[in-house]
Amino acid sequence: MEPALEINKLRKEYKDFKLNDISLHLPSGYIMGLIGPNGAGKTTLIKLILNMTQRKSGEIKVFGLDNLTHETDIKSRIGFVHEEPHYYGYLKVKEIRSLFSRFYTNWNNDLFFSLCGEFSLPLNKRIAALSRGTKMKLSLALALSHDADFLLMDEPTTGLDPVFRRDLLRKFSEVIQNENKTVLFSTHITSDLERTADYITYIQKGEILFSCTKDHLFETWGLVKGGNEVLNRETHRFFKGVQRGPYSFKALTADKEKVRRAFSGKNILIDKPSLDDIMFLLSKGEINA
Amino acid sequence: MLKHIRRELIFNQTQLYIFAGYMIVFWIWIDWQDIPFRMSLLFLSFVLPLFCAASIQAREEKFKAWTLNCSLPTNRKTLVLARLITSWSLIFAAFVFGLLFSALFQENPAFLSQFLEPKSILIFLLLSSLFLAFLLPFVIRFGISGVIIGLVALQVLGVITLLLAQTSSNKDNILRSFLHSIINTVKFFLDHDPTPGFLLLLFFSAAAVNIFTFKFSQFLFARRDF
Amino acid sequence: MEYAVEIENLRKEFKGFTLKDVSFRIPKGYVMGLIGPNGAGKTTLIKMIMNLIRKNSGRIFVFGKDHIQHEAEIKSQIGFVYDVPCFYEDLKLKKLASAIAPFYPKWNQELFLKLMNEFELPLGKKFKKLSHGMKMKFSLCLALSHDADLILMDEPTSGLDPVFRQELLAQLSQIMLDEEKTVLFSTHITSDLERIADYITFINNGEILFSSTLDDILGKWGIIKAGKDLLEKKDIPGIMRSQKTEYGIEILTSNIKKAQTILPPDSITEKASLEDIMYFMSKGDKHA
Amino acid sequence: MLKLCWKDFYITRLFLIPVPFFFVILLNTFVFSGFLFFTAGILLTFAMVISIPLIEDKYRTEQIMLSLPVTKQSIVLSRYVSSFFITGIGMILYFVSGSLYSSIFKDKIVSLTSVVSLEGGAVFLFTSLLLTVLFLPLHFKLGITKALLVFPAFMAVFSAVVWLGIESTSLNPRTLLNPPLFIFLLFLLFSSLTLLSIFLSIKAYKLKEL
Repeated sequence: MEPALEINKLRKEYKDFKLNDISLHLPSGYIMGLIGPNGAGKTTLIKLILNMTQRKSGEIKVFGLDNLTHETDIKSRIGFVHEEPHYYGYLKVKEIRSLFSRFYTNWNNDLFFSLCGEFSLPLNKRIAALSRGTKMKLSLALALSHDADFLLMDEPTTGLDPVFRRDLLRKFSEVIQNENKTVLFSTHITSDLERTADYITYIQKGEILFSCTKDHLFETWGLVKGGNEVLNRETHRFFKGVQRGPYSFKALTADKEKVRRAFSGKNILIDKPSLDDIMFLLSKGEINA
Repeated sequence: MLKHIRRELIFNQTQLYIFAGYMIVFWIWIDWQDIPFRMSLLFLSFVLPLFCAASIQAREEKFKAWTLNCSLPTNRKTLVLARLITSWSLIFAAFVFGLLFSALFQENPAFLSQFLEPKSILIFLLLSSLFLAFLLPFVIRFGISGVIIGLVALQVLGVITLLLAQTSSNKDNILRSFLHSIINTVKFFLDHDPTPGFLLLLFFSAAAVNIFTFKFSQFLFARRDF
Repeated sequence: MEYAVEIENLRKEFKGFTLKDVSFRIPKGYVMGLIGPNGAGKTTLIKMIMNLIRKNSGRIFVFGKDHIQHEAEIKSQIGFVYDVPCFYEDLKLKKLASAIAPFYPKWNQELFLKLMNEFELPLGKKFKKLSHGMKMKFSLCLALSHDADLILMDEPTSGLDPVFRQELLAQLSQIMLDEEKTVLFSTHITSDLERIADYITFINNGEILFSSTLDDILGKWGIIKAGKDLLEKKDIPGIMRSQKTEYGIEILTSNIKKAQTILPPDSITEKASLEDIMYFMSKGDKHA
Repeated sequence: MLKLCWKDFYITRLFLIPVPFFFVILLNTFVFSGFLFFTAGILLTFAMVISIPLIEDKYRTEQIMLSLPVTKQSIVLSRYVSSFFITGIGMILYFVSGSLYSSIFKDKIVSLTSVVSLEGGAVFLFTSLLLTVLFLPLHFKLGITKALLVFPAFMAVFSAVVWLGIESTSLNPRTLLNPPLFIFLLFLLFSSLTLLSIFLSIKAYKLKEL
């Protein structure tokens, strides 16, 4: 089966920000979470996949098809959900359905209506009157009804309450299990990622620092704690980010076995990092200056 | 209260530049078309309140800034009062600007002298207060889109009355008499000789209208949820 | 115990939603988190304290004074951060600040400038050019620069990345060192609450379900996973909600210790995180 | 691409009744001079044409449209097609209001025959199409709100250049006016301008940061 998404050496330049040589691989049938600080390029990456903005160089393949030459075929198999779904506010829910159904060849009406039932979407209500959560459910229903094999979502869970998020994420994993679909979603809420994502990609200042499965991440990466005396010039090599307190330090390493061996004598503690720690140390910790 | 006016002026400063631009174009148009004095007085007393009430409110509505204004340490009464005072200060600034402009560029001096007569100033004051009394509460209640729809509706109504007045051949139909009655009252005010009693009457009626505007707008503004 | 904000059976009717007799108190010098599903009334509540939305009935006292009679005086001691930015977007930051500053008697310009460069906010930049996070920082700067005793925040952390959120919460806890300040903030991200809030109030479609300290909730509340028949046989002390799952039944109880004493050995009990509590309180079926 | 034109029609089908009514009524307020009637007709048609991009901008639906299986190129082309279609409707309404005027007022105020005639109609069509063709590249480059601010200035410069062109070449407009040559020249000029404008719009829209 072709990988759902393959990006190699993607470059894009803005005045004050550069996306340089992004390479990413997402096999189909999995959920990938995209995290990173505000303005790191998550939204830009999603827009480039949908060819909404012009890239400088690089290649993006979706289901093995290049997204410049086969743009319409790819887009008919992608379900896009925006952070703040904007539709024509004055249209009713059933009218947006008839608008969308005209564009997709494999539109499935009864699936849409069954999803509306399941999500309790009011068919005759104007979209502007819907709450944020309901709009999110609507865009999900629209995406699933044209049986998109690849769900692309830009911060779908922002501003939604935890209960709603839990249902939404369970819906994602349901979608994955029975129909072998792929999901790529960017988010700021790390607990969502830890609960549902199979792959996690961390992007910062336009560069991908790591992109691997969640288990691999938590197996190999380690949060190292110890006294400051352990640190010296040479030890910085092992760490991706160090936060030095008055007496002790907290550091992040991508290979805890190596650190365990290198620091075998000294009293250091290595345990499983949470995504918050990883993000904090990667962006705020001083790298081996 | 001064800090309120300063706040309104700072928040709407871009609007003030556009306002100045309009005023210059307006006075050039008056001078170029040499519109008679009375007509220009009428236009002025309609255009200025419309601009003040509508444009400041439109900006507040566009940026949903009333949550900011109402969260500041003040109550809604002072907010409405500040809006009224700012509108009036803008109207007088434009009026004075008009005088200066016509003094410099207007050919016939009679135009300027007519303007400076107390009677015409007070009539302008009364007319502007009447228009403001209609516009400020209307804008607070229905918002800027309400005003636009209202103006378009007035336009359409005007055309329909024009059409009806034309087609119904007999001269004394109700529409035409209604239009004439309005024109006569305005003429009556303009022609009336400037006795002190008349001037006082004008002044106090203008003051009464403004108090009504303040009370009514404050009543409407207090009832709104943001 | 002195209270910064006291709300007594507040009532407000909208077309599709009513805030029914809400009463709770925010102790002075503490941080209270306000959680609840979307559309539960969090924003309405905060706006009613600021008198942006008029109440149908009920009373609100801020610093012991009625919030309508002493509206101006109270508001000069309140800092506000709304989730939807309400500033004139085409103005520069320093212009916005200079228009607002005279309204606050205790406005401190040096503190404002210090905060602005600590948050790396350029004074000459227009508001609309700021990113979502920076807009939030700017409203926080304004709220903190006039020595406000009560800070109301409506979902300040939504849409911010985790690192930035930690910074914001660190800034907040630094403010809390001074005993006088009180903070009420609504959020959807329960991990932020667990990190900084002292009190938690849970509101669900217009009703306060509970309002107590964080340790009390995390300490006393718990989830019992047991066989289907447990519910019929015994009544569980402090039972709040229960939910049938394919393995059996899950019960949320507000008194886990007492419940444990009467449980059969095969049942499992766990600590309840805020998210679980929210999940059960809105989805589970009611008891008592 | 035709689906997108259908979309434009679908989202504005609610206004199909009120808009023509207002068009005819408002146009009749400018009856006291033929030239004013003509320009009012042009401006109202132009307003109808830009109403769809304004709706798209107000509801910020650009991203959702691009997530549909369409390319940026087809969006630009469909915008041109629906704009030309709407201009056609505008012309019909222009003729309707002209005939409505003459039937009610029976040319009491001023006779509009000079403007509401076959050749007047051709000039009306040409000018409003020209207006659209000039506006759309600006719209795709700057977005509708900025384009509307810049457009009046742009039009002033454009008409000045055209005016100077006609003056300097001392071409006597009479000779230009014998119909077959004039029509052919007009058509040639217009189609090349449209192709250039389409090319510019596509290029601009591709580079546009959404």
